[in-house]
Amino acid sequence: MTETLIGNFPFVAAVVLMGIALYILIFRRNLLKIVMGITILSSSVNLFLVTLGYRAGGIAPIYTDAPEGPMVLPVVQALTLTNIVIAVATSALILSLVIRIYRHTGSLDSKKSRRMKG
Amino acid sequence: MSKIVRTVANQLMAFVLVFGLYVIMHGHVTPGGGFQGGAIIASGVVMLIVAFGSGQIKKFLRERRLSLVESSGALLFILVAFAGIGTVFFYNFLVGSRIFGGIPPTGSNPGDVWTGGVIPLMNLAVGLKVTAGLSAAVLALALFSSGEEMEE
Amino acid sequence: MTLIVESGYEFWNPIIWLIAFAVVMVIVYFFRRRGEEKYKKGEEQAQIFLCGEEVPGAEQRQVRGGNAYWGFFETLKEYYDVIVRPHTGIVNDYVVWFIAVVAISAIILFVVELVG
Amino acid sequence: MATLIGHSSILIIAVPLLIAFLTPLIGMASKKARNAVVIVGLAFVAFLVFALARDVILNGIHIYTLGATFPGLTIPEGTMVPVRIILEVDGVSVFMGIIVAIVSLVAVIYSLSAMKGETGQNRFYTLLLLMVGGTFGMVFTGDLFNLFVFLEITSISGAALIAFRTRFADSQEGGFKYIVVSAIASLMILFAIGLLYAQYNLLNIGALAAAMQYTMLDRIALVILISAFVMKLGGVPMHMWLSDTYSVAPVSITVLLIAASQASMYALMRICFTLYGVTLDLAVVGWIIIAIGLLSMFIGVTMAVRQTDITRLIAYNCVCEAGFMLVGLGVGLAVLGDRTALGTYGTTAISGAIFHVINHALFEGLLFLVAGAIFYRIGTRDLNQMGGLGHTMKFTAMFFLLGALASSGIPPFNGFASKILIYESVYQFNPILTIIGILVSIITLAVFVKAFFSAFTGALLPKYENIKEVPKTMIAAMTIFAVIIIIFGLFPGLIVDWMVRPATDALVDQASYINAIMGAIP
Repeated sequence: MTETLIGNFPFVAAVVLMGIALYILIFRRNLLKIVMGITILSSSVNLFLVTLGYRAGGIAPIYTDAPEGPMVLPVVQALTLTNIVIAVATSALILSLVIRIYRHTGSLDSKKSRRMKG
Repeated sequence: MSKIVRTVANQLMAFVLVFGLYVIMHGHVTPGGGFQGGAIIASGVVMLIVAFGSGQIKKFLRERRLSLVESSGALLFILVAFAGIGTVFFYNFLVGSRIFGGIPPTGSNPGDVWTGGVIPLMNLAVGLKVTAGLSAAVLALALFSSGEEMEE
Repeated sequence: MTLIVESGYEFWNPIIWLIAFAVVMVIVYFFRRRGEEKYKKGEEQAQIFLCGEEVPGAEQRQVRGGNAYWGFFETLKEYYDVIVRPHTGIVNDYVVWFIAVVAISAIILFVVELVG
Repeated sequence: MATLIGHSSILIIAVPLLIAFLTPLIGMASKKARNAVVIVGLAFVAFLVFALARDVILNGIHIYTLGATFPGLTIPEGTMVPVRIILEVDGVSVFMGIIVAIVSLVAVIYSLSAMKGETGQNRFYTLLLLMVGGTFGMVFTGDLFNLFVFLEITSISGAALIAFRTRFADSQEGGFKYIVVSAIASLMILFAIGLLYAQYNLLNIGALAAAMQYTMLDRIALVILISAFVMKLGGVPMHMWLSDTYSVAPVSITVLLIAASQASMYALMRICFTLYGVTLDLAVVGWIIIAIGLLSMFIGVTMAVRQTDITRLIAYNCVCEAGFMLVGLGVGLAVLGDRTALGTYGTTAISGAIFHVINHALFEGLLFLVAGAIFYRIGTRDLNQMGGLGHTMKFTAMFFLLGALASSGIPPFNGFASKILIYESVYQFNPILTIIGILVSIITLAVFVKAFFSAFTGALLPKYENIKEVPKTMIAAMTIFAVIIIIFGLFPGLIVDWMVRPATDALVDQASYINAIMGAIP
């Protein structure tokens, strides 16, 4: 039991992070905290992806100082990097929008920034 | 910030730039690449903003220049991709040629930069774009929070 | 030329529909021509008549969009009370709905798997 | 010409991106040159899309492997599975491509005068072209991760465009809601892609479909993927962001957002029909989609009736129309395993849904452009403030009427042609669905009667006496949509035979999609 838990610890961590992120996104009304929630969600997905890429006994695909042996195809690492780049763009955009909303409404509460409803 | 901080930030910026460029140009042989190197340089810009204040930095990091660099980085990337269209889009046409055309050696070696074909060029393009883009974003956010606007 | 949409049940051809429409319009025109021809433009018979009262201006006369279908909304008041309440406009609630749909459809899928 | 068509699938994605990064450089020199380059570039892309469509319908699936030594090399020597990014264009993809091509061209023509007074137009066109390239990428790619990347490109540029007019507070709020919802949807999609990669070590849709086992993890991935894409296309109960964002974006962007939503609809079709295919619990998943569709139809249209904001009213109508497509697709999916039912009414339901996708983009696009024209002239979207605009804005009123009639499914316009396909096929599956559909169509007409009545009819209000017709380029943009609506309405048979049937056959035919990637491997 403990061994499987330790072996699967990164997956557990990813799920816990996702839970935290969804908790924030549901219950926190502060717009900045929503941005944090999205960033944490993104990190949890990144952690999940990187964990998938672990191959026991594989060698990192870097030719410099590489020992002999089978190299790992770095697909998930590429996916993770792409997702990090996208997450940076997303959070920069959301932050600028939050600042503009703050300028217009003078509040960071998502309950207050609902001109449109119904 | 105090004079000490400003002086140190000034001196450190040179090292940040060198390290960022190193990460960009060695992206195909060591961990790193265009985005990572660009982010390092942009973090140097953040350091300058913290030390000198966004109003001071705005004077020499003009938005027009930044967007010019950003566009040309993206343009370089996509043009390199287009250059392979004689065979297939994104085709690595530089492999085996004089420029970046070496075959990477296996085994224990210090790393050969002169390999990778178009990948170093693309790293350079991405590095330019990310440097300019992230600096502009950070600068815009800093200006926003101090109540100024970036000029259009 | 296949101008017909087959639905496997019936068919739909707008050309036939247009021909039928044109025939109906001809008949309508025929009836219309038999009517009175006294109407003249620009005279007082083209004006609005409100029991001799003074006609209000355009601003007051216009029926606004918000007032349309008053009876419809009055009849369906209970339905609309229920249906408008979830449209809160708060971004957190949108996330709740997404997670709810994921959860409900996952439960349906697994229940069907266990039963079937 | 043959080489051009051979490379056309990547050119359609890459040329908008290339122009996107050229526009800031050209725009610094001359505004007119920039506008000309954007329009010529998109016209060239539209030409390529039509050439590719002809080629795909005549010669079958078009494969393009990025970075390989020749485009058809999907599986390089020494590997058993496709490793590179592969674009796979079949009948459905190219059908969606045609929609994006038409819509993007119209959006740019409309923007020329609609966005004239705004600052930062260089950035506007860059973002617009990025969004067009992203949408093209979403419909052409054959790779799940690539789909995610293009989805994100579309979402980020879309959110920036929604919030483009920074002086409006509600635009900022709409952009915020859009990017939050999109970011969550696409991160969950990436999580689902990770679940699939964990089991099969594959990302290519065709290769994954060949290996699909439908295990427990696959079910979780399926649920997440369906929910996320339904959220992106605005199905009830995840539709609230749609009315908030469509109503506040510049209308030329709203039209593109419709195209992006339809690209999500395409992704949903791909996931259900091609990626999972017959391994699904067809009836259950089909009924889940039908249920979402029914809710979307009913709640969408009843919410639309009570709106007093004209763009919001049309946005809720979009939700309702998306419901029609979901019902058609759900019925087609529910009978996918049953050859006889699929032959008698299943394919017709799918055809109706696919035909409705393009009709939806056309008439909702036209309605939004009209709403934008009204806003351009009188500066408000509130129906309570309007009245008698038909006296001065005659063309606009005509276009609104045309779009409204087409949307309500009044013959002889195009909405009727696709709705009758859905009604009659769905009737044989379950008559109640058709009855609800016709009821919803009637309420849709009521919605537009209200909007038309309060905006265009009545006496001319004194405050709008000096309102003129909108500029010629905006009229031209609306005319393009109107002409296509009339053509589609008058000759639905030709459109169904030439475009919709090939798309339906390609969607149902999972085996040839897999074979195009995997070669002759059984």
